[in-house]
Amino acid sequence: MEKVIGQAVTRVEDGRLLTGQGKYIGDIGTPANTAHIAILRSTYPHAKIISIDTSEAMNLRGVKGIVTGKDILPYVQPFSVGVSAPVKYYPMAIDKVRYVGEPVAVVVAKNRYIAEDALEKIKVVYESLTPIVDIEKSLEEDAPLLHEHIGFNIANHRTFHYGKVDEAFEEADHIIKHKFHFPKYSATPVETYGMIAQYEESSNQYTIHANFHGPFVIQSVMAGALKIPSNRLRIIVPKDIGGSYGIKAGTFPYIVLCAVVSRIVGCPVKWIEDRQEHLSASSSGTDRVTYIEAAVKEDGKVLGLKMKLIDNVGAYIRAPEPACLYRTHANSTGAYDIPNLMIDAYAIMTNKLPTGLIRGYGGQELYFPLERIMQEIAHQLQLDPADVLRRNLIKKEQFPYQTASGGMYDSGDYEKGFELALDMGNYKEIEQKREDARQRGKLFGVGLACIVEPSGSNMGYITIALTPEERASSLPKSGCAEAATISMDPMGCVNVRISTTPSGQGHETVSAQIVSDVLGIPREQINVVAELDTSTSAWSIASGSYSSRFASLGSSAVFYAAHKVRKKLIKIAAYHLQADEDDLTIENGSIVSKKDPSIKYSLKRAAGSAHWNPLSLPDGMEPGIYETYYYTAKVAEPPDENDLVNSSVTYGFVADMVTVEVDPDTGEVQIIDYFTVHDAGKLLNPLIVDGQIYGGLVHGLGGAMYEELAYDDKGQFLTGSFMDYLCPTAPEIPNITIKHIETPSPLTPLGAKGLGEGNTMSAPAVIANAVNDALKPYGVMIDTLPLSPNRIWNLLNQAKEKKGANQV
Amino acid sequence: MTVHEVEVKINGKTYKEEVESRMLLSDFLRETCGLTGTHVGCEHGVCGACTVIVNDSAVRSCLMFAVQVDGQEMQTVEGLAQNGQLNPLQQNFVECHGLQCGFCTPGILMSTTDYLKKHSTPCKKDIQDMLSGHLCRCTGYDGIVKAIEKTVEDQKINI
Amino acid sequence: MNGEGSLTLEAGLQQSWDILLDPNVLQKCIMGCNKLTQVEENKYKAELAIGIAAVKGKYESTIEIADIENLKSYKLIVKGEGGPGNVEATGVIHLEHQDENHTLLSYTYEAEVGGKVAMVGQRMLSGVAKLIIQDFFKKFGKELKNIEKSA
Amino acid sequence: MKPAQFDYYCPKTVDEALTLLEESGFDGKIIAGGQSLVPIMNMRLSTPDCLIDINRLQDLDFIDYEEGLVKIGTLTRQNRVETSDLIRQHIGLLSEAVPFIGHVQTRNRGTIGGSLVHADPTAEIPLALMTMGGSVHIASTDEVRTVNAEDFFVTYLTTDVMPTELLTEIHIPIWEGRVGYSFQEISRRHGDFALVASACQLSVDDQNRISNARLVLGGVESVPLLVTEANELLQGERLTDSLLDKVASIVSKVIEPESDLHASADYRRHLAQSLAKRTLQEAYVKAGRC
Repeated sequence: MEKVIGQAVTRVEDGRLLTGQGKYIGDIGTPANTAHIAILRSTYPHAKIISIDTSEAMNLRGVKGIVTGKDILPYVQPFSVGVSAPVKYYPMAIDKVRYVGEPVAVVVAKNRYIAEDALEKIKVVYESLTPIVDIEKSLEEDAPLLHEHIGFNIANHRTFHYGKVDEAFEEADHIIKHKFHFPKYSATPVETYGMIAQYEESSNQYTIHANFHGPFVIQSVMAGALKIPSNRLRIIVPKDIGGSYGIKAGTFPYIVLCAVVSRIVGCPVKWIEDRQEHLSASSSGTDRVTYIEAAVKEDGKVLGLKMKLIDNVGAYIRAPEPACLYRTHANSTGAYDIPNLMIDAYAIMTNKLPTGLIRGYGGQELYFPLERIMQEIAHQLQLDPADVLRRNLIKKEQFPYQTASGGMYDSGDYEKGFELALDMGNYKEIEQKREDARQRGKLFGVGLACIVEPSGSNMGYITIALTPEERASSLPKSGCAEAATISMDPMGCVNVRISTTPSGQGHETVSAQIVSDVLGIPREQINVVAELDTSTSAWSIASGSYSSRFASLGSSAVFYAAHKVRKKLIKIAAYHLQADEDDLTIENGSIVSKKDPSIKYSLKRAAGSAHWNPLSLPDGMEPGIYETYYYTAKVAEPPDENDLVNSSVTYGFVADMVTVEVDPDTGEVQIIDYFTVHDAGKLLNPLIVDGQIYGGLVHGLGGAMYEELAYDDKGQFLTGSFMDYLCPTAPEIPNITIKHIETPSPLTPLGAKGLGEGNTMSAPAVIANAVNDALKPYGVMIDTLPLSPNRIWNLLNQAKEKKGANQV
Repeated sequence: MTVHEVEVKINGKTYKEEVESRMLLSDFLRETCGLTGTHVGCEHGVCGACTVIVNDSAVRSCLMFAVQVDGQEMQTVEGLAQNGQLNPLQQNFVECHGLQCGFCTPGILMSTTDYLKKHSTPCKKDIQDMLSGHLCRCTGYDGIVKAIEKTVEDQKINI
Repeated sequence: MNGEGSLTLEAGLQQSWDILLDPNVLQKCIMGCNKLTQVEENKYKAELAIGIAAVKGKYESTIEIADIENLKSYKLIVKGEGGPGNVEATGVIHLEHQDENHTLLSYTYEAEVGGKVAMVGQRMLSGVAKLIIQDFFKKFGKELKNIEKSA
Repeated sequence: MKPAQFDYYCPKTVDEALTLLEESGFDGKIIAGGQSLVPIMNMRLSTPDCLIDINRLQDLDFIDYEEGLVKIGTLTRQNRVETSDLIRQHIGLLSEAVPFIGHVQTRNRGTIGGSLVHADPTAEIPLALMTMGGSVHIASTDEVRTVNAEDFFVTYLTTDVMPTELLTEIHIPIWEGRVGYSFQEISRRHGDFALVASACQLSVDDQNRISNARLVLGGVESVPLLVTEANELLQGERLTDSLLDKVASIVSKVIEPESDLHASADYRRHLAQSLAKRTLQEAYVKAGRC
């Protein structure tokens, strides 16, 4: 049978999804008597709650109950979070609201329409307080405080010194520095959050169906908040999730909220978040201010970097934050050989929506300043940006490469990837294109970026938020465990159970490919079950769908679980055939002798004996065929006492070249071509791989050009609909050309690395570089996003005015 | 509260139901008729996930009230495959990887079905323009455009 | 959002001043003000239906007149809570004698709108706010003229 | 996001609709395509007590040609307007404007009358009507009155149509002679509300002198803005660069744009000038080719 790993096979998920038979959270059945929830939300960014009057609302026909913050207090405690600042985060405001959209009361009613009728009848009296939304102003001494008992707005602060930073800066010919701001944006899956929550008093158990996709370490955070033993919180994830891109990891406060409401009102409840709620009050990416300084030699070689990172985690720091600061910690120096590094990292709180996972998490915030400063080095030293990147890229022979901050880059050939990107974009001919555009009255620009794409997070990285001393006093955290279970029934049919809670990445398909190859049976005979049930599935704290961990970790768990099954089947056959196990292999549904193919034993028979005739099994072998494998990568160690941490398992590489044209009259940017080269190790399914890349790239393009969760300076939220929160649509997509190189990872059994987030990380930087290059004649500096025509026009206008003033 | 009787033919089957004036067509399809293939993504007409065909016209079911389809004919995603066989458009979505999470897909299929009926040879730009009424956050639209282009090509060959 | 404006009232200073502080006139001039009841000196409760065309929200509001400098200026503070969100607007109104029958009224305002209206209506918000405020003074000018006529 | 309660009526004739409107007074609201109304109802920014659905009034769905005039029924769907040969041939500016409205799927349902009565300050159909010098018929139980575009738009989302009235038809004059037009807008993405839109229609004599010009801007005021001063200036002139610059400076003087998240007042002012020039130029070139 032909091997299917690495083939562009079509997906097993598609049939149901194309015929309306997907089973998303909104489609699954509800228990009898399920009521519907609507949530009253704060219209103030910062205010005291003086009173809440629900009497009129309670009188509406069909309303079953109304729950306020004070009502939930007996049943919950604040969510735990991995920083030492004692932030009290509850799933609903108790006595104070801290962002527009924060839950203030929950109505439970016969249906959503009536529940919303009741919302209008609830009267809340607020006393408004001064809001703070600006990242840097939140650090000022007289800044309004979100959490008065803490005394400041800083949730986390750590400083790291790696190598000899001071020496590097003394040695440098130039110090090139700038301040950058990466905006708050989101991922807006087309399916919003949704859940069904039911409390059973007799067993003190909460059962939740929700489109939450991990990390399942949050399950214990939720159980802790609910003040119950963790096995009394059963979370069931439906097999289909309508996209997430990280954002749905943020469902967890609502899971706790709905759970408690079900308990208080005494019936199962269902809540499907609406789009306004999603935009204003779900979760979002983290906005960041970065001060970056590069110590540079005359030839563009970077000797050292200093970065001050200030992350805005919104009104409450909540798990997994401050992870945005640290997810990319090991790859802080990107694709470059920079041994000296200083990082001053802050997570601060302001009156905005709390943040969390999002595709690229931390990567776009890191690479925007890093890749912008690399271009700026070239501009200031009057070097070709491509040469500056070449001079700094890690060389092939340096792998495995240890980064300044403790990362262990497993494999790569960055120069080859970068040169391929330059060839694809015909970089040498770029000046001609610039001239052609000039003839048409347009400004042409080219942008370059090289980034490292980390995947498979080491669960220990988040503890870098604590000092080595603080870490020493608690259980060390490491690893990236993922589990898979494979069973074979008496007829030889296979069920595969995964705990990677996919939201469109085709895990069912790829799992079937892997199992098909290992067990030598057609993938059509393999049934993959993607539903996760924390009471019955094999899972770990790291389980779930995030940090592109399926290709590196999920697939490895499936691979090894399949090998356990394979081994057992061969053992059974060897016993019956009186053959040597090593001589046997599996081919086309049979266990066959390699030496003499006439000696064989059918798979079905082997499986049959495990179920029907356990007494015929070799001595000591358990009956049945049901194997679980827990996989973790050995390289995911806890941070050491010097704060060195390998924050991810595998590290892929992306090289981008982008060309743009800017209309100098209107400031409109048109992306002409986007060339991208990926090295994600061995590709498991090229069809799915390219799909992931396109999607991630367009999300990155959205961040570069359109998407922003905007607040005014008083903390009012301004982008509460898809009329103002602008996601890219089909006409906004430029020509995209993808190419791959494959340097297999030595760490994973299949040689695969994660992917799908790379261009989400790189696109904001490379597009900004291209636009900045186009505007170079005007001497402007792009240091924030998105690149709206108004922003570009302002920059051009200011430059023209400055020029005019100089001439005068 | 006013309640109205609605009789509507969906995918060839007649549904007779009572609805409140304000019930959105999208909720009617999902909750009352059990046709959960039609998805709801924004309820203000931008994302396109809820697009269905009403009287030979692809429209947003979140921007219509159920009471308005009384006496009309509709198609939803459940009506595309016949006898368990994907139709050519659906098949091309499989082959071109035109879907990932699949949540936006039913709306896109319905828009495209209506559009290709009225425009037999659209170019890539036409297809992109038609798709601008749909948000997909997974695919970057590449597989979707390819699937539709392939369907157009296949149709040309068949003619 | 903030802005400013001015207009000439066709009445003397004293009369303009008196009428500006007359709650009946206030009620007539504030867009969508159905009911105005005094709760204490210079403080009123009002039901406002603010908005434009079909886009209207009902707000339970307080209207307060503060910082009164007789015949010169005062501050009008409107705070409302309703289904679509909350509104807080502060206007400072100055009167200046021109001649016996003419008074110059100038104003500055700051308005904050929160909740749904701000979340989805930012595109038209500042324009509509300006319109509502201009409408107030236009009506006020008209009201003054009517009183003048009937006097 | 679910709408508040309302009563629903579905009249079968125009008379029945008008009677219902009169009976419901200020509480009634007409729903045509609903592509602007239903979103704001779902958000509960609009909570009418009573909806009168005119979608069954097939008499109001037509495109007719009459001497010097194209008449369009209020219920005519935007996609029908977009694809109508009659409209393309006689009042092509409208054909050029409609594809900018939303998306195919919303134009399938949205109506020409609905767009006019909703009167979004950036909307395309109001801009086109104003540019071509059209008028509308407004009916009540008492009378049918005709209102010119110049008098129709009152302010944001507000027109001359009273709560008890119904807009029934749109009349657009067919310009004689060598006519050119242009419709352009700048928006963040395909189908978004325009930051600024500009439409221009003009005719030239056989010496290429402008005999009649109407330049209208959207998104810079509460209603579509007819730049009368510019139109007067253009009268009898050949279009030159210096004339274009004069028009631009008139535009800058007469508009008072607002700022929002996507565009500042200054940027809008700049775009208005640029687009005014661009549309004027394109319309002039087109007219010259006739």
